[in-house]
Amino acid sequence: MSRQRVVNPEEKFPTVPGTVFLFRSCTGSLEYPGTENAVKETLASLGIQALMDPDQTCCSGYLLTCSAHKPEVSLAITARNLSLVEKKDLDTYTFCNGCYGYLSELSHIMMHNPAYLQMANDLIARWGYRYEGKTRIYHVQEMWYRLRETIGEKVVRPLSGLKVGVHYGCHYLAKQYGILDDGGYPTFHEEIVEILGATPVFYKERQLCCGYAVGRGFTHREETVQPHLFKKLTSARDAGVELITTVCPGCNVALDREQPHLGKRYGADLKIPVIDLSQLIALAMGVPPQKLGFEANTIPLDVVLKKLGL
Amino acid sequence: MPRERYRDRDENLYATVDAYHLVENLEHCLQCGKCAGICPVASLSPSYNPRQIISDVLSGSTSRWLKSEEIWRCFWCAGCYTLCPVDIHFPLLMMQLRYLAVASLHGLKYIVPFKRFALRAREDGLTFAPGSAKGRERIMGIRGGIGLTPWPEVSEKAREEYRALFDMTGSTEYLDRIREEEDRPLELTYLEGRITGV
Amino acid sequence: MTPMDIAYYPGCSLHGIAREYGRSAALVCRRLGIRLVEVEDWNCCGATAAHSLDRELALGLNARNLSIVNRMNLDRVTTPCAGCFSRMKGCSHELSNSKEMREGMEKRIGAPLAKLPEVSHLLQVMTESVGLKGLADAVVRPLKGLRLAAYYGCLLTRPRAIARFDDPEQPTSMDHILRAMGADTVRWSHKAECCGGAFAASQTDIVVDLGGQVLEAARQAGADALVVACPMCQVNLDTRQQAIEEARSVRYNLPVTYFTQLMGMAYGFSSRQMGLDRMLISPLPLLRRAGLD
Amino acid sequence: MEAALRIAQAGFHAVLVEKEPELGGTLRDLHSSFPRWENPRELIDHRVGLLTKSRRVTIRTQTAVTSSARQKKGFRVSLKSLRNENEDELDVDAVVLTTGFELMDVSVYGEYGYGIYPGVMTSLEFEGQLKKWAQSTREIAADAPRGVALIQCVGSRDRSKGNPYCSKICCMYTAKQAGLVKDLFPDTRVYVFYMDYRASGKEYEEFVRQVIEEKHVRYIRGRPAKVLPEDGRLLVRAEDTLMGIPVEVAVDMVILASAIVPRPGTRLLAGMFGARTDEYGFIESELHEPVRSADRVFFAGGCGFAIETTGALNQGASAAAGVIALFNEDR
Amino acid sequence: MGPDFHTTIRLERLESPLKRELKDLFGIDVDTCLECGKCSGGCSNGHVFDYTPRKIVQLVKLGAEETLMKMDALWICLSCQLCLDRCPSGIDIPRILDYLRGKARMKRIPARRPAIGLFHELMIEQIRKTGRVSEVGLMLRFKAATGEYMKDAGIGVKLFLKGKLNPFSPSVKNVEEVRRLYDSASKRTKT
Repeated sequence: MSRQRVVNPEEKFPTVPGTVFLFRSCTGSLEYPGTENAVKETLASLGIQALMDPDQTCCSGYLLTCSAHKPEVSLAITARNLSLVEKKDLDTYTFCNGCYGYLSELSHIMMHNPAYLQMANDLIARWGYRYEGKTRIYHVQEMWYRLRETIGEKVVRPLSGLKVGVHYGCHYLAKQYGILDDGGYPTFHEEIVEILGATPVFYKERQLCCGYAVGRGFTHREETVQPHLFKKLTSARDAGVELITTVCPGCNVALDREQPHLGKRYGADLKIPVIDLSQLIALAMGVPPQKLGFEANTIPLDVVLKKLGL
Repeated sequence: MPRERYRDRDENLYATVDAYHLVENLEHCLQCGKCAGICPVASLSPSYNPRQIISDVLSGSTSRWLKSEEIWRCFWCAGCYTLCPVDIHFPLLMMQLRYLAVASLHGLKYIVPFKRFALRAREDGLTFAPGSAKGRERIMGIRGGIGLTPWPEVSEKAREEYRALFDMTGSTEYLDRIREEEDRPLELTYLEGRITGV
Repeated sequence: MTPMDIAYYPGCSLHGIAREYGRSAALVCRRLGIRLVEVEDWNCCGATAAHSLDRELALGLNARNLSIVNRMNLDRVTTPCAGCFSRMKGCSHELSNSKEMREGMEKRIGAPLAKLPEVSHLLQVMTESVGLKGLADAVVRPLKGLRLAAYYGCLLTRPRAIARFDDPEQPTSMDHILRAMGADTVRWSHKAECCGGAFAASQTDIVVDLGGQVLEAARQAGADALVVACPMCQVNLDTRQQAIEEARSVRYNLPVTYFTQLMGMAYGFSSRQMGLDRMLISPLPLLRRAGLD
Repeated sequence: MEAALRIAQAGFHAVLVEKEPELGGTLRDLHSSFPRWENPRELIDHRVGLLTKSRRVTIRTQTAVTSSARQKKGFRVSLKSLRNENEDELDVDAVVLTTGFELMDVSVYGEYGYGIYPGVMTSLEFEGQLKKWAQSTREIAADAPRGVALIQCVGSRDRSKGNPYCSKICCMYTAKQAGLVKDLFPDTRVYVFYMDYRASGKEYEEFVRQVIEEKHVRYIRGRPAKVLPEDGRLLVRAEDTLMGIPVEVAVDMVILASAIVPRPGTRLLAGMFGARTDEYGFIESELHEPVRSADRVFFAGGCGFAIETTGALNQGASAAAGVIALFNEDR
Repeated sequence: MGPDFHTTIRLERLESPLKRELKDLFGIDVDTCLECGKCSGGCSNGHVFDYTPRKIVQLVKLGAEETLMKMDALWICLSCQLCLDRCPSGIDIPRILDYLRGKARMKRIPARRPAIGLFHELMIEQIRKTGRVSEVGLMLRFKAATGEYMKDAGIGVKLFLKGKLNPFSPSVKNVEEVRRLYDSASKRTKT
């Protein structure tokens, strides 16, 4: 094997950057704006400055994977967005597995297929953009794990007794090389959860996909998506999970929004709140819940917050 | 129906499918079935089977997957890719299979729902921005409440260029050409796994 | 030649749709000094239906026939129908292999089955009892100029463990006989493939598919006619040929005759005697061209 | 051992250097052998008996080779006792390298949960378990598993996380282990997940068929994708590729037929004697010289590639033959 | 409420007596299957089977009895014996299917191909009545039951003109002997 699959965070981040480019996620900024804010708050309190750019657009990966358009446009858009970051000479930090997956996949394609890079650059040249592949693409969760000690020290509101089931989301682990943990059996989220004082729960289907399934929720909701989610969520419920964390607002949509419907269809009472890992961290680091936009959730967090005395 | 003949099969099918050269190592497939074992869709509808689809592409047979309902079930969770012992990037194959299906007007009904999103995104530079004023207000309410700009800052420049890229790469045209009424019927074409009553 | 007596089990279709087969067989055998003694009051072998739905019944039906042969003190029974042959021989095979099965069956039909007559198909009698030389010697009008495809079908030679006759994949006995008659036989691929006869009436699409493959293979091998040793095959390929031609939009016009009929022609019988005028796809033009009628 | 024995039998002197306190290598850990269900112990005892009797063989256990210098004919080898750090030197005319193989660390296969779920073990650990079961009499019924799944090709034929090569012997020892479980606990359900079973050897195919047909081990064609805990047991998820359907089976033990890899020490040792090793660290043979890797350097057994007992014996013997021929030339 | 979707097959729950029955009754051991697929490659009708012979043997191994009794292949198998004759392990697949058909019939599981099932039934019924089969009688009854009078009428006429149709084929005199076989053989299968 030429390429290393799993790298430890210290290898990956020999030094912690002072400033990062924060790549806006449509879902994370519209469906669950709390995510965006939680990430900003956490980065700030870790002393990392987060830059965003109004010129950045959607990564357009979602539309690609549900065949709503062809790769050309996504390649061009990726090149355009990343070239913005390269102008600033920063690395790209996403807070959505989707953005992470698509950006790294598409940039990988361009880096390994000069023709595509050429095509993309030709398209965006007219506005003076040029993508060279300098900016590296990270997911903020990698930074959380890199700085887990610091986060541990900054925990002012330990989440003692809270039973948390994590959800990794496929599109981080599916990037097979240079990631923080083995796609076969990842555990680094659980470690973070433990650092926050909560109790991680290894529920049976913890590695099952979220069922957001690039839009199958619109096309195959009855046949596959709902049964699939039912399988996953009941296994979490049966294991006593009180709260599910994700690192992808897309996963959040699927796991959170669908629960009432599953309840109706299967007569099961599923009321497991689903939030972003960043929101959980922010919470433990003392960010007031009002700043984390939980009102965007379908399944309210009241129970959890009460349990934490908030 | 006549027996499937190898000589009737398309030797170059794999090349045709992988038009974008995104899955260069399909021939490495060992037919080990690890993909189907992890596949969440296969576990629910066994007639969907990545291994089967790969072998059909390699053996040059379009007969089963092209008109099949199955290829539209993939979740794109990439579990197959994560576990594949030879790193076959099946999702990227699936993407291209769907393009061929669409080219032969199969499965349009599975794209139409996203046409709306795509055209909206083309305007906003953002996907999933609700069209309705009410939806937008709700979001602005929440964002404002937690100290974010009421609406994600997407500059006019960004939106124009995003739109321009849509048009220049032919995406807009591609979307216009997708009309539900032209959709051709699909069927579950993989007999494998239809085990009943066990 | 000293006449040899062999119990003869015609099978149902030889009283109906395949009478010419029976008649030609009888005439040819008499010419060869074989006396076919019809099994008294025989019953149907049960065909595909019986063994498909009720195994014991299938065994019983054949056991009865075999016991009758015993009663006639004949040690050998022959049948011109591949289907009956396979059922009968299969039954005797099972009875002789399982004691309790045999005893149960003896109770049921009230007759001893310890010693069973040898079951052989008419082809077998010709090749093994008379011998090719004997067959050739009786020829008075060699079938010069006929290019024939000998079609054995599935049940004549299969399964090898039971049929114990000829090669299951590349049978040759009929080819030898026909060559002994002076005809020319083609090498072809579908000698022993299935024509779908079992579903001749109930599932015609399958018959058209499988029968079509057989006819196509025969045509490609350049045969003028098919020669069969089973009423099911004959009826199937003869009566369904039109449907097959429509389905494949190919004109085959391949007569399907019984091997005994052509032997009869070689032995100087008339085409009427051999009932060759009774086939749907008439072989007569072909015979005339070859100056045989 | 084989090589030393044959060389001694031919009238030459052999020094047998073994790192471990006992001779026998991996064979010592095995409970039974294929294709004849023999007890490997007997083979070892037989050979060791002959070796200790022989006046021409010096056995140096718990001893390591620290360095070696090539001389005109042969080597000057420095040895070090692992018992008491004592060092000494030794002049030899030829060497036979027999460092054996080891199993790949399969914890990279998170999906199989090795090192995470106690029920998951490697085939070698399982041999130990089988020994334990076979020796203990009554109480085994207590820890008799209800179901056992054996997974072939873990780390073999895997360019992604493992090795591209086929480890050659796993098919056979997996069948052996499956059969042994059935012998011990006839009621236990035993499943073998395979891609192919490669039984090319005298009596090998018959051996596997016997395990399937007479011992009733269920062979399922498909490489498992995941092992999950399920109410105290292990759930194996796979596809039955012959039916094209995903299947699951709950078992109590999962045995991973880990890939055969060279011992890390092999490359080092080979280097000392100027022997070449391949990209994986197995000893490379010279052209047309299946058991010779350099002038006066021979090798036998698992250090060359995965090999079964009989094969190792053959190589040992032919290495000995090479050495003997060489010595006769030297005279 | 339980899930209403396909749940993955659990091997350990899939045991059925079928495997044992086949071994005890006919000495057929499906474990000897080498999974080579020779049976299916040559199968006369395999290209229209929902489960090819190889898969049928697999299903027996799995113990998926219900699937076997409901499958299409059970009825469109021609019993041409090709698979058996070619099987390197001599597995009598036609016999397995015969057995399953009988079992399905006992369990009143309707034939996936009603026409074929019906034809078989009519045939053995006629044998019960007369001891023999008369094509004419059988075909008439079959047409009456399926209502497809016109189907094959043309062929019928042709055959009649050729004098191939014999409405009065003789029946077994001692037909009682034959009937007794039915009673004793198949009380269980009386319908």
